[in-house]
Amino acid sequence: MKTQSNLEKVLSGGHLAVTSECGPPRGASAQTVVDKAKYLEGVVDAVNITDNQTAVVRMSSLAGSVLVKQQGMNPLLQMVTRDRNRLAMQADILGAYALGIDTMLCLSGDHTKFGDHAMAANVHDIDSIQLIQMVKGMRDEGKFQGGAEIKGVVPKMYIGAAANPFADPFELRVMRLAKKIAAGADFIQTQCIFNIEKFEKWMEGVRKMGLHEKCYILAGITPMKSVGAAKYMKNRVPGMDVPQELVDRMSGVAKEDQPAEGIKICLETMERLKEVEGVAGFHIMAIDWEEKVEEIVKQAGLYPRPQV
Amino acid sequence: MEHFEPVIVAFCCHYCAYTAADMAGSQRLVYPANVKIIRVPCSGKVDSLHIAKAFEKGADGVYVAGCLDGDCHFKNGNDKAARKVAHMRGYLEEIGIEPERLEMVKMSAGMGERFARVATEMTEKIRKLGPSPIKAAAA
Amino acid sequence: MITAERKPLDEILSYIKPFKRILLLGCNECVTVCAAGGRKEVGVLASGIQMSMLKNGASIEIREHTLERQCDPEYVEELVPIIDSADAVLSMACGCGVQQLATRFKDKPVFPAVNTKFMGGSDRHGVWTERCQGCGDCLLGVTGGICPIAKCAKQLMNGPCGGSVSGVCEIGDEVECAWHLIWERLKALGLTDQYLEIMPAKDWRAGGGSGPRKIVREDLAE
Amino acid sequence: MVGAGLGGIRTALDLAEAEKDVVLVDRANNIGGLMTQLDRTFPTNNCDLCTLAPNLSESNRQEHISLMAMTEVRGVRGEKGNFTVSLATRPRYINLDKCTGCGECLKQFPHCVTFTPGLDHRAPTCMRYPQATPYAYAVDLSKCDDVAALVQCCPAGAINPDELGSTGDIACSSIVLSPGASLFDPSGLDYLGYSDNPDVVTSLEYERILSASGPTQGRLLCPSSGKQPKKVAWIQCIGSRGLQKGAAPYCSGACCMFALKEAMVTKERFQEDIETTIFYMDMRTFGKDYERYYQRAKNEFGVRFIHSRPHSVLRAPGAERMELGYTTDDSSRLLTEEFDMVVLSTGFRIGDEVRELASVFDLEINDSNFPVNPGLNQVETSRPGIYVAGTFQGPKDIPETMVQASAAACMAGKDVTVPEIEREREPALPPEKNVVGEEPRVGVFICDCGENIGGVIDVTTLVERVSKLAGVAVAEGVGHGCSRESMAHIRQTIEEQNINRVVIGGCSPRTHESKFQDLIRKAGLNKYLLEFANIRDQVTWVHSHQPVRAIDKAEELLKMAVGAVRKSHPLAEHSLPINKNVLVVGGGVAGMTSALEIADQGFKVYLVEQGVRLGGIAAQLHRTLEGDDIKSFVNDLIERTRAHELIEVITGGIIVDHTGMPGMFTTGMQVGRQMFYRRIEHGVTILATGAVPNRPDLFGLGKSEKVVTQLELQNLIHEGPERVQAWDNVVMIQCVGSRTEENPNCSRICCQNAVKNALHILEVNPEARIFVLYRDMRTYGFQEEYFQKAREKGVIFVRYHQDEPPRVEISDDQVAVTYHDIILERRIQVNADCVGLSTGLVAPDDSSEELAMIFKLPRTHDGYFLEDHVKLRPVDLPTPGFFVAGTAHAPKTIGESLTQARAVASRAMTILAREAINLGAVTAKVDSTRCASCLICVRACPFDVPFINADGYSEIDPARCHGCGMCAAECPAKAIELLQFEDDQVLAKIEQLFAKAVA
Repeated sequence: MKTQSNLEKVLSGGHLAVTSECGPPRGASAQTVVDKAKYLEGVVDAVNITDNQTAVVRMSSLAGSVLVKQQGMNPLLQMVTRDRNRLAMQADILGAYALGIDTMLCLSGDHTKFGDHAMAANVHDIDSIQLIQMVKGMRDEGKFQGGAEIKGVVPKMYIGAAANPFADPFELRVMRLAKKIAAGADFIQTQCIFNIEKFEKWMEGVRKMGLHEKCYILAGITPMKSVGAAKYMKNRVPGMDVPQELVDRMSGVAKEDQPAEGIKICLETMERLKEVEGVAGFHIMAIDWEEKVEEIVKQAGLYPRPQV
Repeated sequence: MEHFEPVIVAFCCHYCAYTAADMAGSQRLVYPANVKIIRVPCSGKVDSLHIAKAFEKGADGVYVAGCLDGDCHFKNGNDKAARKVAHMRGYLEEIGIEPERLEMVKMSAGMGERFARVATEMTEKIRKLGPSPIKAAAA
Repeated sequence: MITAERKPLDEILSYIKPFKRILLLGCNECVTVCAAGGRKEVGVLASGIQMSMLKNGASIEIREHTLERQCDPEYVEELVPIIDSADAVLSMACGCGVQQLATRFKDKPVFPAVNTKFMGGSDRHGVWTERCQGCGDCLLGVTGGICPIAKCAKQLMNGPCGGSVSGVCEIGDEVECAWHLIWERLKALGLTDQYLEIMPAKDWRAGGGSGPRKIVREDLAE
Repeated sequence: MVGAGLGGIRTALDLAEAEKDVVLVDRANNIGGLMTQLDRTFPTNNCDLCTLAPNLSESNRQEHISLMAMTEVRGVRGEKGNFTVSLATRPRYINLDKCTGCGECLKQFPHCVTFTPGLDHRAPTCMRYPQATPYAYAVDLSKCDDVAALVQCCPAGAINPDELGSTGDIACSSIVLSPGASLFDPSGLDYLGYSDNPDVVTSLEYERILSASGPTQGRLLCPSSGKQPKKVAWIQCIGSRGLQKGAAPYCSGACCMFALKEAMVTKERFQEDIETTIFYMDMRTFGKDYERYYQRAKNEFGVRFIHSRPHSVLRAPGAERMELGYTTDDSSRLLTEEFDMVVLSTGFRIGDEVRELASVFDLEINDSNFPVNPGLNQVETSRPGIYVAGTFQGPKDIPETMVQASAAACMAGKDVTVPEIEREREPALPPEKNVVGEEPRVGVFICDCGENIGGVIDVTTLVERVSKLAGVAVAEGVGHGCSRESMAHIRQTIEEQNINRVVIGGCSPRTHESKFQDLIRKAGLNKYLLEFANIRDQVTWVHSHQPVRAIDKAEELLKMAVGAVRKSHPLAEHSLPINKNVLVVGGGVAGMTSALEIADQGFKVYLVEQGVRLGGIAAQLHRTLEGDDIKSFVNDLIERTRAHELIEVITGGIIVDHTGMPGMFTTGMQVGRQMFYRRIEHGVTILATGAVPNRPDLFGLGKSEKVVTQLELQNLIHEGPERVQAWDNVVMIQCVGSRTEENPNCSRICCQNAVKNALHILEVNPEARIFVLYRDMRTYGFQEEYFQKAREKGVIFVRYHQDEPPRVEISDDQVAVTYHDIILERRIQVNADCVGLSTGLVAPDDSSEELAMIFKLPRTHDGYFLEDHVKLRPVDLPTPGFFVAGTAHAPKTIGESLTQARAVASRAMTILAREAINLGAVTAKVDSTRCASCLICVRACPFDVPFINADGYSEIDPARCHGCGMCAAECPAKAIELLQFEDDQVLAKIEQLFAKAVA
């Protein structure tokens, strides 16, 4: 075992892992975090705490993670390279580990253009792959990125990275995963999967390079609340691939039945993905619909979560 | 100003608009005397600087008149002129001069009637707008 | 070359408000090439300033002049005979030129009339795009001749983010995904293996991270 | 030159520019012919006259052309080289020297005054020499009941009711006839209802309805209801192809394109609001790129095509729409469809007046009253020294008219053998005074133009006001400034008062600038020290209701002109000395003919042929459709070319490089097997590089000796008649490798080739059954009569669709052709003894591509050289000094190639006759000390003229600059000035306009 991370234990134990996420509030209320996290208690193996998601200012992911940790749950600290330079990020990693956080996800982050501070500088001192490298260097070599040695306790982070099989150029997507793994990613959370065929095609490439044996791949899942949400994801979110059939299927049912249909689609997707070699678990992103995660996990037969 | 007679400069291309003006003449089409023509070989020859200077010196209105779309004798001078006019309208607004005081119009050589109509409409429009802010301040 | 764009007229006017006589100074280098600060723009701006003054019943004396290059001291020296005919200088050169003037004429107020934008080139008539950020440590040799620092909105050095769709960057359809271009180019050149190499975190010191940069050619510098 | 339509003008101008004197005679009041009535012309759908106008050299025109309008030919005596022609001129009752075209008489006596400066909304004004030539009215005294009042109304005193007209003889060396054809009158065809149904119009009438200056001011309205039609039908071949009562036997050649253009322009303007349908027999879009035009009409514009000849156009009493009855190929059922307007595509006819003209000249005419030409030279007639061009020679469209007009000029010019009588030239121009550095002394001369100006403003007051302006030395009123007396006075004033800048306050510089430029030049001033203030067209004509404001505006315009002229400076017109040698590339019939025509006029010609033999494709041909013997013709041509002392034939020569400017080119070539490099200096380049027979891999070509091309078939007929005699069945397939997706154009020659070979086969073997499988039979002009003859002789013509082509199956020595018979609606198989494929011509891809690169000439998408203007300058290439002849331009017959070769010779003569080329002075000029080499001018120029030179600065070649000034307007360094329109001149106008009145 590289770390003390619960997620690592679940994955290395051969279980299908389940993670989900919790977006911190746009205010300083600890209770909001706690309330949201409660929905996920006992349902997932780790809770992603997003880092100024979509470039909108929120409570810091480090603080959010600590609040979740205080609830006895396993936070998964997200960190984007957009907002801080390598000094700040390393400082936060040390702090996070000191506060009991042992799992993180390394991202480059959405461009500030999309957020509430479009005028802010995009720092990008390093990119996500370099962040992975940096976290791994801290953990495995006990060194800061600048080369100096870490004094005393070394942060042993279980390192995650993101992958989007649906972005272009498609042929580069497997190679980019390989690069992330080479940089030190232990597990991967993918972009929401709606186009299963394309995902399977990507996994084929992943298996061809043997990447599924070098790291754990958690398939991203998002239940659609309504046909509007489906259309929004299809047309507005860059790098999201929602096939027209799904939009049609959603619009084919009455408005009040759409949430149920969304969950149904989500479960069907999970069933199919379980069959895909190399899928090591699920990352359920129920945006503003955290209360449904439990139902999904249960109906997907992934409950109860293993105690490791 | 009790009786305001605007002064309007019309940059007219030789091949179409200037010829249309001659046509208006030979058909004795009446239009206001406020419009003064400066002949250029092509509307694409009109320089942003010439437009600026016309306003600076006291023009109440300026228009550039070129050939109809696709009919420029020099291929695309009228399109270039239209872009320049659009650009200069933005600049006039920045300065604090109503952009409507500057126009791009297109006509063929035979459109004497259109020439007269444009001259009349432009004069009426500028008359309603009143003297250019530059002239107004000097008065 | 360096590109620039004229500042809003109001900002320019706010700088020169206290002065009666202005030297409006163009530059015949980059800013001429990008149609921001050559003789023509000097004339158009002078006219615009004058109009702004006349509109308020005032007027201003503007002397128009254009130097071959404002960023070199010898050219700037040309101004010595005329500099005192003006109370202030309004420069249409890039920041380099403005600073050269300020350095040479210590007691003369100098103001910029343009915003210096970026190092780039023209794509076509009337369109200029950014090509280089002067990072001081050129990595074009391994990115197929396309710069991810200048052309990727996130300056990613190891490939496209998840927002790249059909060759277009997530920030908008006007912007091409730099990494898409790099990848296509590497493929065309048969250099796709290069992509798999992880590019390590960049040393930004060469790019100005440690203060103003300087080049000294010891064989030339006295 | 009899007939001053477009073709006649071209002939006259060509001759005048070649320093030959021309008497241009026309029956009409003004010149221009039919084209002035057209709205727009195909294939550009633009009005194109203004493209032609700037190329006319005014001085040559004045010096060499005497125009006699309203004049008819009464008789002709003598022979080639020495004719005497009797002319009769009707009285105009207007003195041309005095008439200013003011229009007062028209206003007061509209019924008896005629003046039609082109009916079109653009043609009159685009015809800049000037709006109408002569720019004068004519009076019809028979309609006038108060002659005295009419005479009184003319402010210029130009009306003279006592004029008697005149008759007289002129001597000339040669005569060119281009009186034009008329259009068929469909009134007699009851079933079309033309005479009693107002919504049935001819194509020319439809053109007038579309035109902005037409009866409806350009609004497309049904004559009956005044409503915009929703459905318009065109019916083709009205009065042509022997299809109706009284119809001519020939094809009129231009109507298919005319209808296409009208339908397209209609669709362009009204799009979905209107439906256009063309009923046709064969779409004959055989001209250069015409097939693509047809495809555009069909595919892009949605024009509907129905292969049918409607049998009736009826309107039930009270019905809003007309009912058109027709049948289609695939059904024998009678169909009817409703239309709002029906346009009859009426063809060309020789009118009675023109037929009389032919008899006056004692020309032999054919059954259709067109002059007979004795051999392959289309512009020759039965009478030596008399030439024809245009639709009088045969039905044709504008480009072919222009080609023939130039060819006729070539022939006519050669006959001018009489040593030129020393012209009473005006005394040589005085040297130009050096005005640089002198204080401007401006002379302002203000016309009253009779009442035109003087009737609205007081010229004396204006003169007084203007005389106070800075720099004005003299200001005077000059009455009619352009009258002889006033011109003399102005000249004298300039000389005596030491005037160094001139302002004319009068009419439009568009019409009068060159006249006054010449005047001040004669007074010793540079032409460009002149400004015009157009106080007539822009002031008195349009502000007559506000005389006070009018005089103020006139003063302002004069102030602006004075301000600008003070900044003017002498400009040099660019001119280049001309090297009088000619390079002809290509030794086929076109190249040899051009070479001979030019060499016969005394110029050295280098004829470069890349192969080893002269003769081109024609050397493989035997006879023309009309029966002329090509073999002996070509042999004779080769012999004469080889023997000519001024022609140097270079065979085995491959052009490798080329530099220079028009009038002084240098071309390098490698010659012979040794590839010896040789350089030739020349002033004119003629491309006659030809086309090559196409050999597509279709219908089993090359797989059986029974499947041959038409070219091979022709050889078989002439060289192996015994084989032909054994044939039972012959199948010909048209459009093989032409009109396809890969090669969309029509090869033009194949239909008549098939007809020719079919007739020749029948001569040898009258029993042979011949099937011609075709898509559209394009036997245009008189070829139609041979098509008719072939049908009469039993040749079976079967139409096939492009998407259902015939099939050729080869087994052992059997060849079977299967085709779908549209009318019988079944498949038919023929065992053919010979299959003749009409494979047409294609551009020689590699060599023409290379030449295009070396000479920097554009080509069409299918590789033919692209002329400067497809309509009006069909043999001039875009680079001045370059011309194209023969099939290098597009596929064509031998006769047509020869005509083009002569046209090229004529165009070349216009350059060779001069000592230098004048390029004018209005060009852009770069100040290299200011240039930032930014490339903005390079990118802005619509003609790709500026370039960054070896010194690193922009350079603009005045010889190529068109003078638009776009570069000057965009130059960010203010390094470019457009001469005569310089910034300080424009700014001076602005300054002066707003300058406070002098206290």
